[in-house]
Amino acid sequence: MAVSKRKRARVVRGVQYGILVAVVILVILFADWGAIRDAFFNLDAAGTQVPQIFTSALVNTALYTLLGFAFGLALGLVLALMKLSSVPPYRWLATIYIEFFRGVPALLVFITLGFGVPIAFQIKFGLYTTVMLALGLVGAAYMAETIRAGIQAVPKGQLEAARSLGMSHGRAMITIVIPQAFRIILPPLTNELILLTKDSSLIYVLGLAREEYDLTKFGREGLNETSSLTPILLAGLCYLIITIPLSYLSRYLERRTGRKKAAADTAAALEVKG
Amino acid sequence: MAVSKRKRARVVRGVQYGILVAVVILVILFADWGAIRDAFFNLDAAGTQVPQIFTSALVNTALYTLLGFAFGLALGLVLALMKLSSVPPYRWLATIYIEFFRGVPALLVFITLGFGVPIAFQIKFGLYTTVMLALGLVGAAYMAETIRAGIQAVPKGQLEAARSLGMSHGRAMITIVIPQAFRIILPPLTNELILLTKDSSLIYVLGLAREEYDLTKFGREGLNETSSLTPILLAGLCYLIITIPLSYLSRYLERRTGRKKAAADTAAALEVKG
Amino acid sequence: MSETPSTPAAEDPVVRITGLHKSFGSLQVLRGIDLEVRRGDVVCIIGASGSGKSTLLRCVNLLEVPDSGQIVVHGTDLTDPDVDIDKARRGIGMVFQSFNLFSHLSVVDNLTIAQRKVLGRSKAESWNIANTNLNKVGLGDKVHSMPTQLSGGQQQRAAIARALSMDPDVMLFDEPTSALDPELVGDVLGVMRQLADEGMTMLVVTHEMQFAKEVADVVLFMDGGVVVEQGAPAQVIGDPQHERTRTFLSRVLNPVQVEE
Amino acid sequence: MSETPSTPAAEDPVVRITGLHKSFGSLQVLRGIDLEVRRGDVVCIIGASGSGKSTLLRCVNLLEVPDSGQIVVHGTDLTDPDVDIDKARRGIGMVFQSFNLFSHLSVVDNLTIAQRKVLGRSKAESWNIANTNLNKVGLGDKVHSMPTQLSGGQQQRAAIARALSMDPDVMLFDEPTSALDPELVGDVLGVMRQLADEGMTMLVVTHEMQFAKEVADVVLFMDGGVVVEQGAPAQVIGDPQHERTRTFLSRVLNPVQVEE
Amino acid sequence: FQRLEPGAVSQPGDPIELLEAGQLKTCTHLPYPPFQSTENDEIVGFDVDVVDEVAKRIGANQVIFDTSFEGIETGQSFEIGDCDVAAAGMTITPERERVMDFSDPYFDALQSLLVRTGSDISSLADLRGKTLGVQQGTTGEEYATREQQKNGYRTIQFEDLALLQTAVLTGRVEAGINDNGVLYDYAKDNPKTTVSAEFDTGDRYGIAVRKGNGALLAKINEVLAQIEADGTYDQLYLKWFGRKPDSSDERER
Ligand SMILES: Nc1ncnc2c1ncn2[C@@H]1O[C@H](COP(=O)(O)OP(=O)(O)OP(=O)(O)O)[C@@H](O)[C@H]1O
Ligand SMILES: Nc1ncnc2c1ncn2[C@@H]1O[C@H](COP(=O)(O)OP(=O)(O)OP(=O)(O)O)[C@@H](O)[C@H]1O
Ligand SMILES: [Mg+2]
Ligand SMILES: [Mg+2]
Repeated sequence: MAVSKRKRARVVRGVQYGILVAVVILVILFADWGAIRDAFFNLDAAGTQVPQIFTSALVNTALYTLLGFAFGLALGLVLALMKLSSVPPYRWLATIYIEFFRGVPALLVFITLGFGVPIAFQIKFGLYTTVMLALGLVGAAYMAETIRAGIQAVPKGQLEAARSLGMSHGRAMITIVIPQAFRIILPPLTNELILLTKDSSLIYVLGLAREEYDLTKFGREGLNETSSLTPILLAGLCYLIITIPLSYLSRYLERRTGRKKAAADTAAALEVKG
Repeated sequence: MAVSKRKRARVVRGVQYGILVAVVILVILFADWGAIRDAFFNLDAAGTQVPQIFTSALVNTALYTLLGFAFGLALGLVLALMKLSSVPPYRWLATIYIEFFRGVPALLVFITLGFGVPIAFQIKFGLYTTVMLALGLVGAAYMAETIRAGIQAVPKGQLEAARSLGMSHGRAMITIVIPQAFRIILPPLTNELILLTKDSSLIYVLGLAREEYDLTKFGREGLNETSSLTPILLAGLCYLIITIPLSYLSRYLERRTGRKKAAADTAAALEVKG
Repeated sequence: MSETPSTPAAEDPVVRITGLHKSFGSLQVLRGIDLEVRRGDVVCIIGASGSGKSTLLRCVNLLEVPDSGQIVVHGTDLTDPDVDIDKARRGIGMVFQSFNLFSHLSVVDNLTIAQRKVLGRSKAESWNIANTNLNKVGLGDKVHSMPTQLSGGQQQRAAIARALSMDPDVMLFDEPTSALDPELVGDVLGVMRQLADEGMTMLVVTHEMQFAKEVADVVLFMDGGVVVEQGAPAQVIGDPQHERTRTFLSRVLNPVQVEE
Repeated sequence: MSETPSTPAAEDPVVRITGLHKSFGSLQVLRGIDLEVRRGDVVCIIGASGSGKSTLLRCVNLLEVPDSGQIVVHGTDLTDPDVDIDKARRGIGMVFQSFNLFSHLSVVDNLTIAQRKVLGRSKAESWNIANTNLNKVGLGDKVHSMPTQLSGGQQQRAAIARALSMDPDVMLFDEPTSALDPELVGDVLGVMRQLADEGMTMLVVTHEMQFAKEVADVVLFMDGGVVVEQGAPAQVIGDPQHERTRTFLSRVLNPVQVEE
Repeated sequence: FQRLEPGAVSQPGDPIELLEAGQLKTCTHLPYPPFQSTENDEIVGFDVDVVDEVAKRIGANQVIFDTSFEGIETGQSFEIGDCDVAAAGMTITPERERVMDFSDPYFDALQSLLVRTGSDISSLADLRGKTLGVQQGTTGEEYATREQQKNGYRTIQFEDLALLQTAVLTGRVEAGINDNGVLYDYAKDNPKTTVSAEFDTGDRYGIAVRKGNGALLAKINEVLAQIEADGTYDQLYLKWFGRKPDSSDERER
């Protein structure tokens, strides 16, 4: 297709580059670079943040996220099995749970869990427990659907083949279906870890001591202290340190799963020649 | 498979029901029902919220979300086309944008946009513009990937068939590929509308006048005034009024797309008999 | 659990189906099937798409549960609610159109896992048996390959070897070559022919008329959920008695001649 | 834009390919193809999977851009960088293995959209032509169906009708029946035979040896990106000269006989 | 969008320039009863009434804008042109004076401790090894941080007053520190909590304007003096705190 209408293609490309250059020039002229530098790249402000943002805030964000992820994964697995259960009340409960937590902002869940539940049940959780529960409850709703979809995505033929070899349903699930489901859900699960990392920015509503600050809280606090946006920008970059590698990992895993099929096709094509 | 081991199956099911009943009983005994009723189902507190929560807060949340969605969709389409562009700088810009906004919490984006950009560029947006930009910038990153995937999910053969009939690349995209891509992305786009609805709960950080309150801000205010969680619960239910129908719509659209393939298979099977 | 009667009398059929009915919702797929397969027989089932061939085969190892009728395999009545179906299935090997090798396990693990977990064989023993069967189907050099590294034809042969490793009394094949490129069909049919020659009892759903003609002892033509015609291949394929059989065969055997 | 020379001399070949090379990365798929197709000829291309048959066909309407060599169709050199390829493609009909009907358009819209948008025909005229061609392929009653409501065989016939509606000088078929159930193959081959009888120039990649034998004027056997053998069907299929051709044919024609 | 106009520097007596003619835009952070809170869908409170007096005398309507307290106290709300004045129960501090200009003090604030009823905590010293809730950006937080070393407690920071108060109620923190006015108001409605201590930290509330807006500032000071003199101030005080101010001399000190 590349051969056709060379000239027209050249013109089109020229116009595209033109627009790009025009936009860049406009931004350069329009923006107040001094103010931008002061606001976003204020070295003094950055100085007051480093190294705590790495040694404390980044670590806390990762820790909170992992706590929530672990609890959410466990609860999500239970919910997924409930949704696939043959007992209707379990399916109903799981469906209600999932619909509810997928439909309501995490912020409301955090407030309810941090302040409402202690009032209602007259119990008190430590911060880590609260964070684990709050992030986990939200994450579980997403992971439940992922896990369920993963189990159902294993071709029915795999279960049938296992059964036809004399395996019981339970054994076939454990030795054949769930290991394959796990590979299928690894990429979306990684994506849910990213979502939880971002949702962890909301735990400030639970109330935090200085050494418990996560990245967002730390950045906002820095904004107050320095009146510069640099701390917020730093916090944002710290999130990217976590989320971008995860997102590449997720895509890598996805590609690897996809490539297997391609490999099979190639092998089939080769056999003829060999 | 249902025939095998009837008795064992009956025992397993009995145990499952038993667990369910035990959990229900535990919850009944454990919870402080008076406090729960006061906290969650406080009619007085509800009374002070209704009808404004419906006539104002719910409407505002829907409005903010739609503003953000509209802007995000437009920007997302541009980004998707940039990512598919043959001009490398466009692809790079789109990739950087998408990676950044997918990796950073919406809260940070809102704070930056609400406080940072006005200072840096010495310009000020009205509330609606700010909300549209803030939600739209976040949503665009998600929608860009969805739209790009949708365009790429249209089988290559459709474009090739159109080209082989003598259509130009542009005409083939417009008459054949994009209409089909749109059907493919309708379900995930609906899901992104749900995500934006939930993200709109964060716009309170931009500062809101009373009549501009969204559901979350309204609920939190109610919590302050009534010292009851009922307003938060009410706000949560209002979100569900928006999100649950959308989520069913999304699944319906997805099923409809899926069913078409099934219909084709059936038709093929029938021809032989006829 | 009930007991499987041991070594049934030699003249007993390996598979005996009587009055088998099966519906999916309102769709009657099997409408009274009677069939006996004697030890060592190769029965080929042919018929148009949707005629119920796969459903019949799947009923024979209860992947589909019949609505009514009786299925006795090797002396065990599978439709008895108290039968241990997992145990009964061990005697019935099944080969699917889509191979269904366990995609997360290597070829040899595919062959040994059920031997070990279901029959309780030792690792060494199951490995030996797996090796023997892989050599038999010409895949002695693919022991450690993953299924995705095999061509469709190789996958299907591995699937046959997997079923054989459980020492089945009867093997069921559901269009084992339909998903293969034309040139890979031959290898799989070759393995099946060899199995038949060795005296395996086989029930084969197939579109390969040449194979049916040459290998089958009995050919069965199904249409609309009933067996329309049944007999030696020379008779059913060579000289069909029923109009429906003739139409089907002419379509399948001479696709080019069919007119608009 | 360059001009397409009008009405080339009658003795000119409709398609002339010289020294065609094509690689994908380091994989040389076509390694010097020369081919002439005369008006009204039916050329069948056979060969093993991966031998480059599809790539050759796709080069003929520039769905793949050749690395070197010349492709002249109906007097237009497609490899000339200044040629209006969209215009040249109108004269070349292509039928794909996977049908590729536009899935969001009804059958008649599939047939009329390019007529209207590319040839600028009126709605009425394009509709008339669509109807004529649908009747020709036996789908006169499916005008308003959506592609998903058709069987594979019907979809493929609609795709042929769609290509015909552009009044092509030559039709390319890439394994038009490989994706079909065996029983649906006949209808499509019937339509193709009829087209050949009407004098359409056709280039057909196929595994249907029966069709090649009966309908082709020339059969071409490809292997490893070159044409190994070429001639009348009786010669190439009936009495192949090359070892590679013989091996391929024996595998395809007698799958059962192939040994382990 | 509109381009930000930083706002000209003005002197006392210059004409008062408002962001929008006829509107006196007030930034505040809800809720902070009895200074500002929502009642029956209206924002009311002591601060609201005081600023209303100012608005009345410059012929404008007060329009209240609820924004984050950090936005107010860092001066950003002024910089981005959100409001003319900020009245948010805000204590005059040197840090804040660097980014905005304050009126004369209009209220004496004492810091106080909110605890659960029955708790034996009645001073910061009692909190050793325990947790003290503070509201982000308040003078209470500043005070608590200053006294932390000496008394050995942990401070937990909350985004707004309501969350701080609820945290005391649920036991998430042992005590919460904030200005006495708001905490008494809460304890009145929530008998499970009580105010157990007050500290005079010398805090004075002021109304803030954008740095350099001398014309508006002078007008505010003028109005504050007027309502002090004509008794309006005492009336408002009685209305919102249920008693007369202790003595005007003390406030002026
Ligand atoms: N699980 C199922 N649920 C509902 N209908 C089914 C199911 N399995 C099969 N059918 C239907 O039962 C009928 C017979 O199916 P079956 O697979 O037995 O046919 P077949 O003869 O094997 O055809 P083919 O040659 O296409 O494999 C078909 O109409 C099919 O759609
Ligand atoms: N777009 C592509 N990119 C990379 N490799 C390709 C591409 N298209 C085809 N190939 C490779 O080129 C070789 C020839 O492909 P081609 O499709 O022409 O073979 P074929 O003879 O049509 O085979 P088949 O009978 O399987 O259709 C194959 O090895 C194939 O994997
Ligand atoms: Mg079948
Ligand atoms: Mg091909």
